[in-house]
Amino acid sequence: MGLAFFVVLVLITAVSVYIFGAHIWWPPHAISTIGPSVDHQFNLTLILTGIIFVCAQLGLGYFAWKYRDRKDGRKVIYSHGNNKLEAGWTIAAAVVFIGLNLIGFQIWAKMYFTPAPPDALQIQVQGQQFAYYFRYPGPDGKFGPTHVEKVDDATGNFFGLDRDHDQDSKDDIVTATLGVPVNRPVELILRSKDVGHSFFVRELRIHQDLVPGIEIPIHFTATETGRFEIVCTQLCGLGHYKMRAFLQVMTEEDYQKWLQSQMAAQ
Amino acid sequence: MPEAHAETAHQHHAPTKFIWKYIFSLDHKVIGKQYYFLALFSVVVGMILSWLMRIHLVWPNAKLYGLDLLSPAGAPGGVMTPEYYLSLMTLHGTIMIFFVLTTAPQSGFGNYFLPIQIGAEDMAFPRLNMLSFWTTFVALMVLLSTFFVTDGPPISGWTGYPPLSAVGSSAGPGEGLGQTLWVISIAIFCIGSLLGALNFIATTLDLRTKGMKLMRLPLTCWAWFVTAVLGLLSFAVLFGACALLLLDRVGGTSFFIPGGLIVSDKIMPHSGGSPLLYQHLFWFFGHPEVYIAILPGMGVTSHIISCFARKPIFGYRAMAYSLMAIGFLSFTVWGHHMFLSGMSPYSAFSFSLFTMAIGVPSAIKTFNWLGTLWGGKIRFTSAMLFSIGFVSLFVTGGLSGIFLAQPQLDPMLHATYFVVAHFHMVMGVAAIFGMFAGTYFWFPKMFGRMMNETWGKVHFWTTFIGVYCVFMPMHFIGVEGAIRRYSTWTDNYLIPMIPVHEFMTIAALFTGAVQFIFLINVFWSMFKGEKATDNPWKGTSLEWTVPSPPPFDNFAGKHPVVYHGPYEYGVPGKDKDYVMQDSPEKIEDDE
Amino acid sequence: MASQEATSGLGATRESVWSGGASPYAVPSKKLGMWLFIVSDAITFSALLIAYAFVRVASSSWPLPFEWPSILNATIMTLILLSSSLTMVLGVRAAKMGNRKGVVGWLLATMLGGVLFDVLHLREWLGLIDEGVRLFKNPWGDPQFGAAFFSLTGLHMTHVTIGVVYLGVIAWGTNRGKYTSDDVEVSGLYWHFVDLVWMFIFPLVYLMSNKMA
Amino acid sequence: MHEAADHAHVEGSKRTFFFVWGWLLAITGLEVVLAYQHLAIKLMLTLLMMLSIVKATLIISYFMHLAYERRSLAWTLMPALVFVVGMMFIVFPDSLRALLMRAH
Ligand code: HEA
Ligand code: HEA
Ligand code: CUA
Ligand SMILES: [Cu+2]
Repeated sequence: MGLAFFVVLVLITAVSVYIFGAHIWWPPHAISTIGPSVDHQFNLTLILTGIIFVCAQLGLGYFAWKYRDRKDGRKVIYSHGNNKLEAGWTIAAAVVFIGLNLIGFQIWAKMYFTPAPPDALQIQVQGQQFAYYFRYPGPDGKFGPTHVEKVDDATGNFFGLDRDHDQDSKDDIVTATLGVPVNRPVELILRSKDVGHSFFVRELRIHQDLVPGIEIPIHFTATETGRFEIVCTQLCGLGHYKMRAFLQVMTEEDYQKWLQSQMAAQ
Repeated sequence: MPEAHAETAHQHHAPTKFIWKYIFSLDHKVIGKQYYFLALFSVVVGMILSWLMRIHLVWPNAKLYGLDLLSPAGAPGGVMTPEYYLSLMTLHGTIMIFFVLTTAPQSGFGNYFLPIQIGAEDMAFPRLNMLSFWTTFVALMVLLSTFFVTDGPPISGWTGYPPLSAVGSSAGPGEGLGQTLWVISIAIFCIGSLLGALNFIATTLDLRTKGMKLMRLPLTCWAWFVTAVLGLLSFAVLFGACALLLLDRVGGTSFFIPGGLIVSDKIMPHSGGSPLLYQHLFWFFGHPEVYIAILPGMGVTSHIISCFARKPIFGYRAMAYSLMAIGFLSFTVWGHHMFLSGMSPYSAFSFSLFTMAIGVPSAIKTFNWLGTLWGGKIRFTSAMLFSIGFVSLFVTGGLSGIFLAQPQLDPMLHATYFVVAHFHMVMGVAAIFGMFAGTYFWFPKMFGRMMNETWGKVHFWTTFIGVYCVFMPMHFIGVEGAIRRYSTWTDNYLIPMIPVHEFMTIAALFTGAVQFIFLINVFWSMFKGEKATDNPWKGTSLEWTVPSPPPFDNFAGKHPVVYHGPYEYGVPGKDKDYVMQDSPEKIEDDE
Repeated sequence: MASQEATSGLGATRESVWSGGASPYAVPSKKLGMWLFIVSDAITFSALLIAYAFVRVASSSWPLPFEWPSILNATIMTLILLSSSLTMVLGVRAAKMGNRKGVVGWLLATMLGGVLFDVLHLREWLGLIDEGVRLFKNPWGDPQFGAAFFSLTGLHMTHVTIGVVYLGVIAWGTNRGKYTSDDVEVSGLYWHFVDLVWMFIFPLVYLMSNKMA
Repeated sequence: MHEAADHAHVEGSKRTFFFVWGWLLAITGLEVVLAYQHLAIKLMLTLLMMLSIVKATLIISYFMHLAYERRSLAWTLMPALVFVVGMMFIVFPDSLRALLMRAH
């Protein structure tokens, strides 16, 4: 029975380590400036916990095997513990865990403590059951005010703009795809129309809930062009699973063209 | 022998009428079994729900004959709708967390064995004890009734986040009466748990028999005690949260609902609240709750590993203190569920540090379990197998917590199957393994008969391998970004993962099926098992000094006196390899 | 019964107090149980108070509607509740002295205080409802005001009402010799706790919302 | 069970109780007076809460007898309560966010 334990634990450990090590399933290539540092922290954590995982599982299996009762009259080691040893691994664990976290905090600080650079492109993101809409301020660089009572999905007024009266709203562009230029800082202002949603783009390593009632800013700079999925990760009702949109990262030129075409379509 | 209490001066003779003996019994042993069977019933329901979920995930168009009878709207013609998936998921999570993991390990085994292990004849408040069970029972009935109301069970998950859970039926199916009943059920459950918790605390503090110093308590008792403290302090907050959520739903208040929401084209008549407030209150309870689920399992595991390694637990004091440390820290970390919720990013800092700190007492426990096995003479009974399995699963699940605890990694992992994998490893199986271990270990005491060991071992190996097959792959696809709470996979990058889901579904069906080995073993052994002796495992704690099953007042009017710690196995220079706690013989090196 | 033996361990050393066989606190388990209940109930109230503070901090138009008569009314309610705590202690004292009549008398006085409190409170509620205050709106400002006001004072009023019934049962049982002084004392703990909670609700809900001249 | 046996421990004299009651009434009066001073809201809140904590301490110590019990009882209950209630204050940065980041 002890041997069986050892074998099973070795197998489980080996398979898990192999699958993680061989990157059979792996996060997609990161396309934001913050991405590589997140990946680095992830790998560091994976290696550290991986070592602990292997040692603990194999140790467990090995002990189960080695110290099985062989009915040979061997005496057990009568020990109530060893304070030095226990203090040792307590301190080791504390240093490893806390240290790991302190190393990583600067990434978090970069994501959330430092505000977006002043020249960042501002875009509003609205989540609603079960779609995203994006609003660009237009040439005047200003978002017009929103009016709850004007919101009407049927006419495409998702944000509740009053284009007839509000000067700032006149040139606002509302789209269903998030188009951004590459290599330019972007600040998203996240809001929700009804219940909680979330904004997650795997490739950006950016993930933030859309909270009803408040507007949450996040910022990123994409470093590669391409089309990426935005998914909703906050349970928002029966269509949660199909709530998604696309992020289109474009060259500056393409972006301007795209913006023009969207403006024309308003 | 002094009794530090007035209420256990209840009848010193057992009631004879069926209703008082088995239904409204005041005997902690009967109540313990009632809780145990309540949990067993719930876990079977929860498991069947998980089957349905797994089936829907990979075969969304599968026709399940008969399901439409249970739920004509949720499964028209036997084919589950996507929203019915969410209903199943909500009830699966709620049942498993509240009615399985908060009942059996604590209120079930705890009720049965805490008084016996500390040498008392009953809990401190038998009447309250009965009340807590029946309160819990009512809560379960209210929860299950959501299956039969017209709009079905709620779809907002076991966390029930508003505004989805607060704005009523316009937010989606199940958000009408179903969600209201859910809130009521949880509020009732809180009351039952609070009463139970204060009973456990008073019992542990007041009713220890002579010589049962705190540092001689079996680690199971320590675990139940710390768990009860967590329950007392955290369920009170959940109760408040439920009360406010209920008011938001039926009273028109807006504690958790901000202004200007438009749900299903209707402007909501609310303003001024914040969903974040609910999340704080919920997780203030929610995180201690997950330790409520696991601590009793840790206690049982320690108890059993020492017994079957035939040597003292390694570092008894460290084990007791680390339980307390985990309990204390569990109130300082709840924000790790909210890193990306819009919470102040500065709070995330402190929550994260404390969360990592919980790894330290957990590491102590893990190493001390290994230290206990080291140099032992391990007997592989079913109980021991499940305990060793517990350690393996706890390490696997705990280590994924180290990823999630870092806010900088949370953007990759939050709300993915990595989280689902994490909590099923620690809670869905490690804690359940604690219950299995407890069952195989204490069954002889509770029912006076042995369980079948061969089938126990078959059950262990199939379950152990099965759950690794179900939940290990969730880590892999989680890292790649598989989102939880999705009923179907329509995103481009999720579709290629479907084969993995198929594998997990098959593994889940298999693992679920082998649980029937366990269930049959339990019920068969109850009536047909081999008769058990008083001390079949050669254990040292007080439950092994009384007959199997114990008489009505446990010690037949006598009061044991305790001379030793609970884990005196393999004592050198003795003819038997263990010294019972109530044995007056001297041991060198005794604490 | 043996219960005196447990409580007589007063002079014992710390070691023996905690080493089993007696209550380490030298109080009956019931009393410990009530204390534990109070701790958890206090946490429920705290959660509600925190929720109130949360929505108030998040609000930019919190009304300050209470005129002097309302404040006076609440002050009188406070005085009544405090005085009922005094009669309660005297009741417990009488119980300890074995004065059964005294217990019943003091408990009835306490209950009277509780009823008076409820009556004044309900009158105030009705007045506010008349003025158009609801759980979801009020004439003065942020609708959360009514929500916070009614839920906090409502939960407290429920506690007072339960307390009155509880004390009634204890008084009745004491009169018939069913209950001991311990039971009276335990019920007293509950009553004082209800009083104590009001010591926070009064300043937070009333005084902090008074209309300044 | 026997009432006569209880005589042994009647702690706290009537005088003490009346005295405490008097103080409680006085502090209540002080609070009301305070509420009508034109103070900054934060200062007002702090003062009122400090007075309330004094009142609570009086009630707990004398009316609820905690001062007469073994110290260990207070040490068991109060740190837990204070700790848990203290932890809840972490929610306030977020209520400020609800105010300052309100969607419009
Ligand atoms: C029994 C239940 C249980 C237990 C014990 C734990 C234990 C832990 N949990 Fe888990 N958790 C849940 C149940 C549980 N959790 C649930 C149910 C959820 C999801 C809820 C939902 O959203 O629905 C969740 C979610 C969850 C999250 C939120 C994820 C997200 O939504 O984004 C986080 C984040 O920090 C987290 C962290 C941790 C940590 C750090 C531990 C730690 O306690 C783990 C400690 C253990 C170890 C670290 C392993 C053993 C140690 C060693 C082997 C020694 C190592 C030695 C050296 C370093 C020298 N958990
Ligand atoms: C105790 C907790 C517990 C347990 C045991 C389980 C068991 C299982 N769970 Fe679940 N699960 C949760 C708690 C649990 N779960 C929670 C909290 C959620 C989140 C809900 C939400 O998002 O809101 C969740 C969500 C969840 C999901 C994700 C849903 C989603 O996000 O879309 C999935 C998907 O596969 C799943 C599957 C399973 C499977 C296949 C099993 C099992 O079939 C595995 C096999 C079963 C066993 C090994 C246990 C058998 C036990 C016994 C027979 C009894 C023993 C009893 C005694 C001794 C008294 N569960
Ligand atoms: Cu929107 Cu999920
Ligand atoms: Cu947690």
